[in-house]
Amino acid sequence: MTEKSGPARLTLSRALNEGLRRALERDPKVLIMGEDVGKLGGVFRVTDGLQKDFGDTRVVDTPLAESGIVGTAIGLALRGYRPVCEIQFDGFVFPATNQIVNQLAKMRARSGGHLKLPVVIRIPCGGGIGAVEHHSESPEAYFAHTAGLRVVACGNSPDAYTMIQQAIASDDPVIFFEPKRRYWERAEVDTGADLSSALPMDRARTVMAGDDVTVLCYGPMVRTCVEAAIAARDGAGEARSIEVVDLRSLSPLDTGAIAASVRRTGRCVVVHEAPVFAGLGAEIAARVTEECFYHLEAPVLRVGGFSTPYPPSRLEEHYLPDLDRVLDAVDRTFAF
Amino acid sequence: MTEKSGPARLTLSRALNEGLRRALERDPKVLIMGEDVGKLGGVFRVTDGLQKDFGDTRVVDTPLAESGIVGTAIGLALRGYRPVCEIQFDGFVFPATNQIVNQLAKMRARSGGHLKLPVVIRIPCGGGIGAVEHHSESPEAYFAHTAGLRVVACGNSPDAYTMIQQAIASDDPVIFFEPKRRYWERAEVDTGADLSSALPMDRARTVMAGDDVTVLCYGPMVRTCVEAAIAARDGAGEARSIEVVDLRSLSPLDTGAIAASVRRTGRCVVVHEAPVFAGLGAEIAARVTEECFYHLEAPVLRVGGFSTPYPPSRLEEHYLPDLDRVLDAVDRTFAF
Amino acid sequence: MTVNADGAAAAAPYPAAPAGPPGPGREPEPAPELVQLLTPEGEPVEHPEYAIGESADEIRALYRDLVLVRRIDTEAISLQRQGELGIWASLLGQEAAQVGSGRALGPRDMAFPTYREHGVAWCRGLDPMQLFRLFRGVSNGGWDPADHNFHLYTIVIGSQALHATGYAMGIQRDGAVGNDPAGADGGTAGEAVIAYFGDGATSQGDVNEAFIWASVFNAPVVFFCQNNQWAISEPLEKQSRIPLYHRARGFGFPGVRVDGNDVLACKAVTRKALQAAYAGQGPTLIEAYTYRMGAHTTTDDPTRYRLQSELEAWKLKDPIERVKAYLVRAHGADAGFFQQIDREADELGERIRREVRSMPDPGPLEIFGNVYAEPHSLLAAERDQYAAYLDSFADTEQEAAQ
Amino acid sequence: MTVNADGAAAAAPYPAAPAGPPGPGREPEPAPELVQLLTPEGEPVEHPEYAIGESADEIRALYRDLVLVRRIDTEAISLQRQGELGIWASLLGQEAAQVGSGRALGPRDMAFPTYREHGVAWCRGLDPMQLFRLFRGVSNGGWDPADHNFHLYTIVIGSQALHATGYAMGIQRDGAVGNDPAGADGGTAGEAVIAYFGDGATSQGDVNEAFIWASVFNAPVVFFCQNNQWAISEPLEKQSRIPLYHRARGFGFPGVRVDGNDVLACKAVTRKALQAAYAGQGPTLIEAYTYRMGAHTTTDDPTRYRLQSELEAWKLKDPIERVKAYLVRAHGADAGFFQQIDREADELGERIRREVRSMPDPGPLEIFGNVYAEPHSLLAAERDQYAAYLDSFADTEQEAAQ
Ligand SMILES: Cc1ncc(C[n+]2csc(CCOP(=O)(O)OP(=O)(O)O)c2C)c(N)n1
Ligand SMILES: Cc1ncc(C[n+]2csc(CCOP(=O)(O)OP(=O)(O)O)c2C)c(N)n1
Ligand SMILES: [Mg+2]
Ligand SMILES: [Mg+2]
Repeated sequence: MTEKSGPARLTLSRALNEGLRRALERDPKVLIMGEDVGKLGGVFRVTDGLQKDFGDTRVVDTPLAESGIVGTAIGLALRGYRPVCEIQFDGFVFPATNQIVNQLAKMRARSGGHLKLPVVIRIPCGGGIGAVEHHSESPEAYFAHTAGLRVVACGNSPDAYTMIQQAIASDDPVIFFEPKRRYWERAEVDTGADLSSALPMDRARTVMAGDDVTVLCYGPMVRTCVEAAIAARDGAGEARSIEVVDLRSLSPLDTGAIAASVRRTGRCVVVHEAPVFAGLGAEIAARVTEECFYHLEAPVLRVGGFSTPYPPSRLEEHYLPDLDRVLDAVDRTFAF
Repeated sequence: MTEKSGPARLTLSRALNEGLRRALERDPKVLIMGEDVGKLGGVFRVTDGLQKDFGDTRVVDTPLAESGIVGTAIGLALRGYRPVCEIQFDGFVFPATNQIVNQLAKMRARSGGHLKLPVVIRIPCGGGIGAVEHHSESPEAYFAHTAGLRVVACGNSPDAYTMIQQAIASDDPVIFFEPKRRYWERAEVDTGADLSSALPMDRARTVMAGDDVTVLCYGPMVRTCVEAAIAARDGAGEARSIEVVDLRSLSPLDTGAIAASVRRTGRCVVVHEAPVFAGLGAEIAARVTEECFYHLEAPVLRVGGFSTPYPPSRLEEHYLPDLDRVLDAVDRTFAF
Repeated sequence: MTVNADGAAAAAPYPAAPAGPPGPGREPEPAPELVQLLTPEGEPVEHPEYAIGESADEIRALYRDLVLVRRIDTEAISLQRQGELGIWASLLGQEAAQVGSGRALGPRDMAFPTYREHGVAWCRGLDPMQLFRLFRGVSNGGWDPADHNFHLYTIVIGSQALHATGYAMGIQRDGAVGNDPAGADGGTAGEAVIAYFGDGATSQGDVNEAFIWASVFNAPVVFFCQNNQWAISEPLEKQSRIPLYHRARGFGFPGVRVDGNDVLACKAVTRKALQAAYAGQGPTLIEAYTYRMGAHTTTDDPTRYRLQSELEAWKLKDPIERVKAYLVRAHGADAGFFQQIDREADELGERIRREVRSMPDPGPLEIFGNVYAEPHSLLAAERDQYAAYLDSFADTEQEAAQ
Repeated sequence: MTVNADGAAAAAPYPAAPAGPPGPGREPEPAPELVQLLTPEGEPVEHPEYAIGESADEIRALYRDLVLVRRIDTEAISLQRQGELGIWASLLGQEAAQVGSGRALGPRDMAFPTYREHGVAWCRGLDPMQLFRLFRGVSNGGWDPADHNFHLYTIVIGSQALHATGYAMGIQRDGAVGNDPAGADGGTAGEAVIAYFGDGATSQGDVNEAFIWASVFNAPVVFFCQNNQWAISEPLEKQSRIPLYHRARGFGFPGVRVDGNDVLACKAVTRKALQAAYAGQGPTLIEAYTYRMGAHTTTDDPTRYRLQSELEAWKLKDPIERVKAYLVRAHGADAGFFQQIDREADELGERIRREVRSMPDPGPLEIFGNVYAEPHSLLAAERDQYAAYLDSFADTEQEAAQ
């Protein structure tokens, strides 16, 4: 048991750590497993101190093999455990694809509903930290396209704290994306608040209200888009009122909330770091267009990565959507 | 050398076989590798007789491991070979995801252009043959979202014959989808025709001209959509003139051809077997909407699989888009 | 593959590495050893570590299992030919490996099959109808693994080896290992897992990762590899140049090769490996050396890749015949006993044919069932849309009918 | 991990399996054998199979390599601290394993490194600047592997083992194996591949699949595992409960453990394995038993997970000191020689600092370069759009300037 609970300004990494701690305390079946999650506390320190407090049968340093991590987590789940797997970096989830896509996602359906697979796969994602290749990927679209999974992304400390607990409490497999370049950003988290009163994990949240255009984003791009909205409001040029919606749930999408906003504003921009081509933004754009066809003043525009591998870090500022590229897209929706 | 060349009515499987044979004849660096591709000729007989004629160092039965198949193919390509890998069924490509997404797709860029990776990965895809689980998947969106790959799908025998040769001749890695339920369908193939005069692999083809609505499709759905178009033209209800475009190239898309058709018809339906959610249809819909916003009379509608695992075969007729579901979507684009 | 006339498969020269002469530092492979308790002729064999421990009744029961699971297989093949099943993966020739290992399991042990373990399913008490639902295309599984401690079939080769290992790690966390096999309960208080896979599967990364996990965590799991000599059209040499049970040496746990056509040896070897697992001694790899006497599945054509003579040689090692001979000779089983089993098989066959033929198709909206444990907005919307779409036809038909 | 004071790592008690007493049929592991030709004190060691074959000049050259690659490493660490590099993976402690194996390679042999093989890169003739481009974030690689037969760095653990094996299969197809090492050319007419990976990597499915492929096809590949005892924070026991070189036994090819801090032993063992490969005898696994004396990378903090005393014990086995001692004692190397090498190292360090600091950033449109070998409509469009977008700022800036 941690002593203190109540409001505190926590980094996103720390908020996850506290959320994991609560989950470990609450349910002895919760396990944490992955590479370097024990003494090291993970390369981002998200699991810092947990092995010390909960022991090495509950916080498990595994052999170096992602398929093994997810595959054995499935087995543990079948035995009644609730494993939370850490994939060290986004690019290293791919060796586990078969276990995630063919096994984890489909096993409940295969069993005709007899089995449940409460496995959480935590993936630090996205760029912006000056890392080498394979450490800055945004693979959410692969999993969003995979039926049987839930896919969520937290964008700030309070969501990190509650959503990781909600993900662990869910009886469905959850791919949980953590915006790695936001790990060190602080925000107020009320660790005393009742989890049951929190916004459900599959609901979007309007983080900034506005009237002229809806900007949809998630994970690391939430802050970028809020900054863009502030600049658009307060900046030198023509003032625009941007509504920023943090999707939080990538599969399923909170279509109701999205459509309600776009119907009101008549314009929509989707922002993510992953390549635009066949990215999640495509789904959002297609769906928004279907649902809001007569309300749209312009096509839904997408801002995201290029159809190239993630570039070396000295070029990543060009690859990653930033305030300017978001505002450029916003401007273009007005030019239609 | 095969003796006969010239026009013949070939099954799609046979057309691929002839195309592979030409490629093996033309370039001693071309290799075929996979599970059961040798004496058995593959479970769909696509490589039938090739090991007998070209020997077991060029047509290689591999150990049972897809990551190994693609990983060693990359090594062979680095040594100057042009491997053509067979993945026995769509669902079995997932163990190879890391080698495809992290290695094959990125290696040329990683090398700054010094390396080329002329590897073809053949994947029989889609449902409709009454198979058990994992044998009816349509994983194209995963690869289309992966920069560095080319993704194509053939829909009929003549395309199968030329496109497999074009894919092998390409210096880029190509994911080559084969519509398994069309393997036994016959069409005229001119095996004497000059490859260089064939339509390039990255170009779409209008397979049926029409004025009222554009239906975009690929692989196994081409025939379904043509049948729908014929029914719409000749059927009992209101006659509709449907233009059916076989995309052939899924990444990159032949955006020019697509947009030209939609601008003319003002309506568009995309059809594929894969789940609609975050499927390739989303990209197409988003892009078409961006490019043709003022021409669209209705949102681009998508027909495809549900957000469920592929169902057991006794239900697949409900899961797979058929003539009625295509026409239903066409009707809905007119109801807007 | 050469097979000696006396059926001693283990003594058959093992295919050498494709290379030339052994180089410096190449260790010669020791002659493979094969645990056998009954010869193909039904003669009991002495073995230093294993012995036939079964009573006459127990052996009769095993014989019954062998005959009945073969009958399930035969019926399935003909039902597939009649179009009642979409496909079938025959276990013909592998009955002893499956019944021997299946009957070695304790009630609390958990089995993770591939797609061919109909004999294990039988031993665990799963109604064969459940299997037919899968192969007919009515379900992708659908039984509750907890009902008989028999997991769902896994079709993607090798994936279940990791599930089994993870499950075994759960057993460890539940404190259900480490019971003393020399103690009062004979080690039966422990729990263990058995993971089935084929010779081809040993090439998958997942199976090797399972070996690593099981070894590092010392998990109570028995890896039971049915080496039926073929992975569809590929002979064993395409997967390994040494005997498969040697693989375990590379991972630091014991490997043993057993005559997979000898139900008593399979049972004894599995039992011992399970007891080691119960007692906290970790994993064992068992290679059951057997033969796939039929096609890979009903869609396969083995004449394209293997010689009839190979099959003929293996027929002499039939897993059922040797038990029959032994029962007659050692336990005086008479024609009446065998007739009774055959009658039971006929009854089973009759029930299978009847029930498979009358098996209803699932309703279309079942596609949307059981994907998620908790409400899912997108799926609910898709379901409603599709239901409305189906209803629109009903309307049309009604209209047409009116 | 216990390390004896005499530095005989091989004699250190190997961590036992996490389980209790060995069960029935558990084979006890043989005492690990370690090939060593120079003790940590620089005394030559007799070995039945391997001998020091190098001339004094050759050993001086190896000494020079060791010192210079360590200097590259030291400079890189401080450049990273100064913000000139994004990250660096130090090879400190692993110089002998890398230089020994790297210098054993023939010019036509192909090396597939991980991300830590700066010493091998040096031996192959790659300009260290190429590595710095990667770790600075200017490139994800960018050199032409054909220039020095040194493939690009691979960051995803284990993936390159399969590439190496495939490349070796290509060598077979080119007819470049099977040359007689006892022949006139001493086997040098052959070609082979060396695949580098770490102890942690042995747990990846891909590495095990590479073992299978190499074994089944008898491919000319040497698997060179630098067991530096740690995979980031995880000690070897998290990957294996038996010595890693035993892994090869499970796949049917030889495994050998060498003192990874002994450059002469590493060279001799690698040379022999290469020659076996040239001669068509297939793969070998070499486990170079060594120690990562630094942090995993510059972002790592090893004090969180390992004891200083362990590092101190390994310092006594420094790969450079023993060669120095041997050169002095056996070959009369004098202060002048060592000073000259140090001067060379200083010059190298100076050049590195200068060139790294002045390394220009790539232009933004390079993002779009070299993704595809053939024209790609989407990429061309994205490139043009982004170029126009960048131009729009130029316009704005110009306007503002006007
Ligand atoms: C990952 C994967 N790749 C390919 C297949 C196709 N396939 C089904 S069975 C089989 C051969 C399996 O051989 P083995 O493991 O020896 O088992 P057996 O069928 O002989 O019982 C193959 C290649 C598959 N099911 N899964
Ligand atoms: C597939 C994959 N998973 C995880 C990582 C993150 N990672 C980088 S290095 C490393 C440890 C590697 O250990 P080892 O193989 O012993 O090599 P060493 O770093 O000690 O040289 C890990 C886990 C990775 N690069 N690739
Ligand atoms: Mg088999
Ligand atoms: Mg290491």
